Amino acid sequence: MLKVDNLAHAYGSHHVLDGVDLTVGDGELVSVVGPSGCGKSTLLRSIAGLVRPAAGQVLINGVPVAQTPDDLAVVFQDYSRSLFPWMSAAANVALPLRRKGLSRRERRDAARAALEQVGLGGAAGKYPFEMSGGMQQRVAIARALAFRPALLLMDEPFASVDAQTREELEDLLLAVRATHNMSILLITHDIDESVYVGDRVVVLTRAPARVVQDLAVDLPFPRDQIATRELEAFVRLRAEVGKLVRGRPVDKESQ
Amino acid sequence: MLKVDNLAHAYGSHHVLDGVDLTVGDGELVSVVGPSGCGKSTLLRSIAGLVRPAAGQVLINGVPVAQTPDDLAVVFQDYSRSLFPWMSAAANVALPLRRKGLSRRERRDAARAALEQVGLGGAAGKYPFEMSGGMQQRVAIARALAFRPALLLMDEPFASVDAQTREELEDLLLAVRATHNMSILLITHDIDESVYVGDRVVVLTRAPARVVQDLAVDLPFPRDQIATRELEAFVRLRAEVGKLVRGRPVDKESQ
Amino acid sequence: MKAAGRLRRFAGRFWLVVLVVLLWEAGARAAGKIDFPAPSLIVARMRELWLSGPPSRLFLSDDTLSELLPGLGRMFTGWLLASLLGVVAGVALGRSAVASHYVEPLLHFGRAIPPPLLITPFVLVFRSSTQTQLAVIVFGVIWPVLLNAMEGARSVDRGYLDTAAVFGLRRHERLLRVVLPAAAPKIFAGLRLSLSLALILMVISELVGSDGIGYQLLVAQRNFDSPGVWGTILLLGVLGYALNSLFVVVERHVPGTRRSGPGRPETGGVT
Amino acid sequence: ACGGGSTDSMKAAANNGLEKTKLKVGAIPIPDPAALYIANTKGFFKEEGLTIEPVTIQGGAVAVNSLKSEILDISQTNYVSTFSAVSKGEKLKLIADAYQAGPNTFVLMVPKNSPIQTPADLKGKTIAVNTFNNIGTLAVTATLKVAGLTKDDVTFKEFQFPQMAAALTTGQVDAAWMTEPFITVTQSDLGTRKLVDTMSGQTANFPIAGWMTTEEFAKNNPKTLAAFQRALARGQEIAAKDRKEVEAIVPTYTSIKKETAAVITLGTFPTTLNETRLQRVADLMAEYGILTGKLDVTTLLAPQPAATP
Amino acid sequence: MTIGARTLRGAVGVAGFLAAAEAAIRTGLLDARLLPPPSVVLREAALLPADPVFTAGLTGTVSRWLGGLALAIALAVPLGVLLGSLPGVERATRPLLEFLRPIPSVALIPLAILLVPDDFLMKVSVIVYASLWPILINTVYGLREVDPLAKDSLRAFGFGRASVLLRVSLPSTAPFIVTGVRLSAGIALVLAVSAELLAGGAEGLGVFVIRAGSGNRTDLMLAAVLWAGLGGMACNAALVAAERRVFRWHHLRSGVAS
Ligand SMILES: Nc1ncnc2c1ncn2[C@@H]1O[C@H](COP(=O)(O)OP(=O)(O)OP(=O)(O)O)[C@@H](O)[C@H]1O
Ligand SMILES: Nc1ncnc2c1ncn2[C@@H]1O[C@H](COP(=O)(O)OP(=O)(O)OP(=O)(O)O)[C@@H](O)[C@H]1O
Ligand SMILES: [Mg+2]
Ligand SMILES: [Mg+2]
Repeated sequence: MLKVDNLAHAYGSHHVLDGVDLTVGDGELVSVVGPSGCGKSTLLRSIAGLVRPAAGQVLINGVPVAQTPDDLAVVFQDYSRSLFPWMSAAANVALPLRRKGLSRRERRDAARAALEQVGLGGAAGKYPFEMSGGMQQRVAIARALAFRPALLLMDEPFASVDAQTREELEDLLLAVRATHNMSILLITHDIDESVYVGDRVVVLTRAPARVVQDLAVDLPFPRDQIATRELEAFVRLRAEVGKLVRGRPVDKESQ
Repeated sequence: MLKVDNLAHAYGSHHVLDGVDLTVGDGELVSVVGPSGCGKSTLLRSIAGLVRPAAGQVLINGVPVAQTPDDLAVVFQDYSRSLFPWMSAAANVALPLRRKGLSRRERRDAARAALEQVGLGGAAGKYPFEMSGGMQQRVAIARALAFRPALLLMDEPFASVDAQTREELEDLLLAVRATHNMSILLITHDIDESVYVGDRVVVLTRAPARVVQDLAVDLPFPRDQIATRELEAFVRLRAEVGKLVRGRPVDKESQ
Repeated sequence: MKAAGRLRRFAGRFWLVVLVVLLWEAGARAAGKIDFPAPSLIVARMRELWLSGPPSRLFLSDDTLSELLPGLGRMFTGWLLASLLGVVAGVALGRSAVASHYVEPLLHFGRAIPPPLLITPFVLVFRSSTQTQLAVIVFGVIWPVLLNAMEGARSVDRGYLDTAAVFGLRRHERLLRVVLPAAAPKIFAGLRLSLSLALILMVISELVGSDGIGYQLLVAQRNFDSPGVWGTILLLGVLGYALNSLFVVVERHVPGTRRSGPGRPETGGVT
Repeated sequence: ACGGGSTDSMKAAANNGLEKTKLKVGAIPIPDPAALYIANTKGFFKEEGLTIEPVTIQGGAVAVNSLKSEILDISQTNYVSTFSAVSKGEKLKLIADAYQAGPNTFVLMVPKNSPIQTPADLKGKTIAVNTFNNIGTLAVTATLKVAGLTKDDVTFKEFQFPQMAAALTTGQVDAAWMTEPFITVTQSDLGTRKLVDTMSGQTANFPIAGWMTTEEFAKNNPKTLAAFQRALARGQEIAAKDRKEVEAIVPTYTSIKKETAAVITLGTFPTTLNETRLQRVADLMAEYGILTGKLDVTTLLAPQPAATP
Repeated sequence: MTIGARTLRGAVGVAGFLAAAEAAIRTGLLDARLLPPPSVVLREAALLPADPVFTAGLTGTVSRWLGGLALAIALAVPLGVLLGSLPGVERATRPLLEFLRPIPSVALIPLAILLVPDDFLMKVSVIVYASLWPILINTVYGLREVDPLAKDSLRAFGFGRASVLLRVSLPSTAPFIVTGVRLSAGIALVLAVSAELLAGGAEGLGVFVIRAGSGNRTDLMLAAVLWAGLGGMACNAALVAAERRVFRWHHLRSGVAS
C-alpha cells in the first residue's frame, strides 16, 4: 500500500528527516513512535503530499506521489485548527464526503453515524468553539473515519481524550480497520497504545529522524483492553519499545 | 490557597458544572480527572476568572475572585492558540515576566532557563509555527514555570509530548513545586500521571460534572518514575481512580 | 550576469505594464483623438511640466518645487495624522464595547459625508488654507484605518486574550503586545488603503487654494490641456505606486507582521 | 401626415422635420439661464415640438465633455471657457446669448472693517475667485489695471462662491470676487463691503454666458437647433423685458429665496447673439494672456434663426 | 447587551455631538451667520422629504450608490481571490493596480464622461472605480491570513485548489471581505454624491447640493449632508446586522462581546 523510501527533509538548515524507510501493507496498522520534535508530523505531511520532501520518495501502490494521494484521510495533531470554525460538527464531518459523490442525505447520515461512533451523537449541531478539546479531537477522528479512506494517517489522535474514551476509540479503530480494510499509519506517544493497536511499531530516533527499529507485534486478534494487555508478549513488547524510544540499545536477550 | 465552593455553570441550557467543591492547599498538587467534555476546562477557566460561573464561588486565600487572580499562571489545553505567533519561543516565555518587574536581561535569562528545563534550550529563537506540537506545548509549560506563580493551573499539559519527555516534565513539575512552593491544579487524562504527581486526585463525573471522589495519594516523596510506580499503593490507587473514572462504584474493600 | 538577473526580475514584474503601455500607444495613435493622447505625448508634456528645470536641481522645474512638494508634504502630514488618530481611536473603540456603542453611529455618519462638502465648514473652523486642506485630508483618509483597526482589535482570538488575562498583563502591555500585533494584518490593510486615499484626498483638498497637483489638474482640465490632464493623472499613479512600494517595504520590517498566517506558513504544498 | 396613433412629439417631429425632439440641456442654477426655464414653463419648446430636460451642471469645462459624449445636447457656458476650449481645438458652436453683466453684478467684496479702501490697496493681498483663469481673474485683472496694478501684484485663491464668505471672515483671503445672490446675502448677513464693481470700464456690459453645442450636433440637427433657438428667444424676450418674470422663475430652479430674488442686482438678457460684443471677450482674453493668439469668434456662431414662425 | 440599549447609546452619542455643535455655534465660537446651528439644519432636514425634487434626487443617488456598490463587490471579490491565490497573476498586475488605485475618481470624472455616454452608467462606473479597492485589498490580506492547517485539512482529503478556495479560504476570509464592503459602502456613497457635485445631473443629492450652494443656502446643503450621513449609517447598520448573523462563529471565537 504505502512505501516510504529513504525520505529526507530539512526546514532551512534544520534537518528533520534523514532517510526514513517505512512500509504499510494493505490493511495493516503501523504505529510510529519517537521523541517530540523528531519529525513525525513532517513525515506524515510528506506522505499526505503537503510537504515536498528534500529527498527520497513516497509510493502508494507502487506509484510515486507528487500530490495529495487519492482516498486518503488525515487526523492532524493540531485538531482544533483543522476543524472549520464556521461549520457545525456534523458539517465538518460531512464536508469531505462530497468527494465521494454522496447525496446530501447520505452525507448527513454518514456524518451522524460517525459522530455516534466517537460518542458525539448529541453534539452534531455544535460548533467547534462550543466543544471541549477532547470533543473537537473526536470530531476530527469522526471526519476521517466517515471518509472511509484506503489509507488513514493519524497524528496523535487520542491525545486529548480521557482514558476510557481512548480505549473505546482504539477498539473502534481496530473494528473499522477490520470492516473496511483500511491501511493505517498512527503516530502516538503512548507506548502501550502503539503496541495494543499496531501490527507493527516503527520507532524513530530524535531529529534528524531515522528508523531505529521496525518491530512486528504478534499479538492475537481480536484484541481486548484487559486480556491483551495482560499477555506476557504485550508486556515484553511494551518494554522493548520503551527502551528503544529512550534510546537505550535493546538487550540482545529480550529480542 | 484555593477553594472552589459549590461551583455551577451552564452554556445556554447545557449544564456543565453542577456544584463542584474542591480545595488546593498551600503548596499542594491536586490532579483532576474526568471524562472528556465533563467540564474540566470550564472549571479551570472559572478559577482563572475567564468564565463567570452561574453559581457558587472561587476563593483564593479566602477572598472571592471576581477577575483573574494575581500571581496565577495557566497552561491551556489549546496551547497552539495560547502562544503568540508573532513572538519567538523566548519572547513568549519572557512576556509575562514584565509583571514581575524584572529587567530585560533577567527576563531573557529566566526565559532561556525555563526553555532549557523543558528541553528546548536550542529552540529559543523559533517561532511557534516553526515548532512541532510537543515543542509548542513545552513552550507553554516553560512560560508558566518561568512565571513562578503562587497558583498554577494546567490543562492536560503533557498531552502532546512523548513518553520519556512526559516523565521528565512530571519530575520537573514536582521539583519546581518543591523549590518554589507552588500550588498546582493539574487536569490530566492519564490516570497513572494523576496519581504519580498528585497529593490528591479529584475525580469528576460526566457532564454536568460533580466530584465523585477526592482521593488522598499517600505515596512517599521524592517520587521516582520506576520505584514509585512499582509500589503496591500506587497500583492500588491507580486502579481505584480508573474505576472511578469509568463510573463503577469503588469496592468497599479496596478503599 | 547580475545585470541579466536584475533585468529578468524587472521583466517578470513589469511585463504587463510594458504591454499595456505599448497597446495604449498604438491604440491612441490609430484613433488620433485629442482627448486620448498617446503616452509618448503625455510623457513629453510631463517632462515639460515637472522636469524642465536646470540639472543643478535634478531637473526639477519651478512647478515641481512650488506645486508638487507642498502638496505632497500636506498629504504625508495628513496621512500620518490620520493613521495615528485612526489606529489609536480604532483600537480603543475596538476594545471598549461601551465606548463604541456611543460613538459608532457618529462615525458611520461621518464617513458617509463627501469630503468636498466639508470644505465650507472647515474653511470656517480652520483659519488657514493649509489647515483646511489638512483637515480635509485627515477627515477623508481616516476611515479605512479607523474601521480596520476597530475590527482588528475587536476580533482578536480569544485564546490570545485569555492568555494575556491569565498572566496578568497590564492594560498597556496587553494592548501593545497582544492586541496590536493580532490586529496588525487588518490595521495594515487599512493603512495601505488610506495611503492611496491620501493622494486622492490631496487632490480633493486642493479644490481650495492655489497650489498642488490637484490644483494643476483642475487648471489643466479647465484649459482643455488634455496631455496635461493625462500627465497629472499619470503622475498621481506613479506617485501612488512609489508610495505603495515604500509602504510594502516598511511593512515587511514591522514586527508582528512577520508571521505567515496564524499558524505555520505555507509549507510549499505540492499542488 | 403620417400614420395615426403616434405621440405628440412624433407628430411634431413629422410636422417640422425635426431631427431630434428630446433635448438634454445643461444649465447652472444661477439667474443667467432664466430664459430657458421661462420658455419651458410657458410651453414655447412644446410648441416647436421639443421636449426639454434641464440638467443641472457645475460649470462649463465639464459640460464640454458631456456634450461630446452626448450626455448633454446643449449646454449653458461662459464665454471665457468656450473660447479657451476652442483655442485648444475643441469644436464648439455658440447657439444663443444668455446673460450680460450689468453694473454691480460682479464685485470685489472686503470684510466690514477691512483696511482696504481702494483697489490700489489690494497690492500684495489675496483675492478669492471661483475659477482661476476665467471671468473672475479677467475682470479683476482689468480692474487692477485701472488702479495701476497687474495680476502679479496679488495672489488668487480658488474658493467656490458659497465658501467665500467664510474665507473672508476667517481671513483666509483679503477680498473676494462675488456675484449675486452672494453679494446681497453677505452684505446683509455679515455687513461685508463692496470695494469695487469689476464690470466697468473695459468690462462694462461684459458678455457672460451663452448657449453652446458641438459642431457635430449643430451640423446634424439644424432644424432642431433652429426650433430650440426660436423657443429660447421668446423666453429671452420676456426675461429681457420683465424683471418680475425672472424673479418668479429663478426660485423654481435655484435655491435662491423669493425675497432674495426680488432684491438682487441682475444683469441683462441680450436677445441677439452679437459677434462684435463677443469679440470683445476674446480680445480681452488675449490681452491678459488667457488666450495665446487672436480668436475670430464669427466662426463659432451657429446660424441664427429667421423670425419666429 | 440588547439591541435597544445599543441604539440608545448610539442616540446619546449623536445627541451629544449635536448639542456640542449647537453650543459652539450659539456661543459664537463658530459664526452662526455662516454655519447654521444643528437645530436649524435638523428642521430643514425634516422638511426635505416633503420636497419632491429632493426625494427624486435621493432615490436617484441611492440607486446609483447601491448599484455601484453591488457591481464593485461583484468585481472586487473574484479579483481579490484571483490575486490572493495566484501569486504569478498578482505579481504581474500589482504595478498596474497600485498605479491605478491612487488615481482620484474625481480626476477621472471628466474622462468617464467622455468614455461612457450615459449619465447613469458614467456615475456608476466612477463609483465602482473608487469603491473597488477596499474590498480588493481586504480580500487579499484576508486570504493571507487563512490558517494553512485548515487548508491542508481539506487538501489532505484530496480536494483540489478550487474546492479549498471555495470551502476554506473564502469562508475564513469572509469577515475581512465584509469589513472591506463596509468601507466601500461609505466610499461609494461619497462618490455617488461627489460625482453629481462635479458632473451635475438631472437629479441627485449632489445636484440638490449644487443648487443649495447657488442660493447660498448652507442650511439646505447641510440638511442634504445629514441625509447622506443617515444613509451611510443605515447601510452600515444593515451590514453589521447581517454580519452578526452570518459570522456568529467569528464573533464567538474571538473575544467580541455578543
Ligand atoms: N463556549 C462554549 N459554548 C457552548 N458550550 C461549550 C463551550 N465551551 C464548552 N462547552 C461545552 O461544555 C462542556 C464542557 O466543556 P469543557 O471544555 O469544560 O470540557 P473538558 O472537561 O475540558 O473536556 P476535555 O477533556 O475534552 O477537554 C462540553 O460539553 C462542551 O460542549
Ligand atoms: N514550518 C517549519 N519551519 C521550520 N521548522 C519546522 C517547521 N515545522 C517543523 N519544524 C521543525 O521540525 C522539527 C520536526 O517537527 P515535527 O512537527 O515533524 O515533529 P514531531 O515529531 O511531530 O513532534 P511532536 O511529537 O512534538 O509533534 C521540529 O524540530 C520543528 O522545530
Ligand atoms: Mg507532531
Ligand atoms: Mg478540556
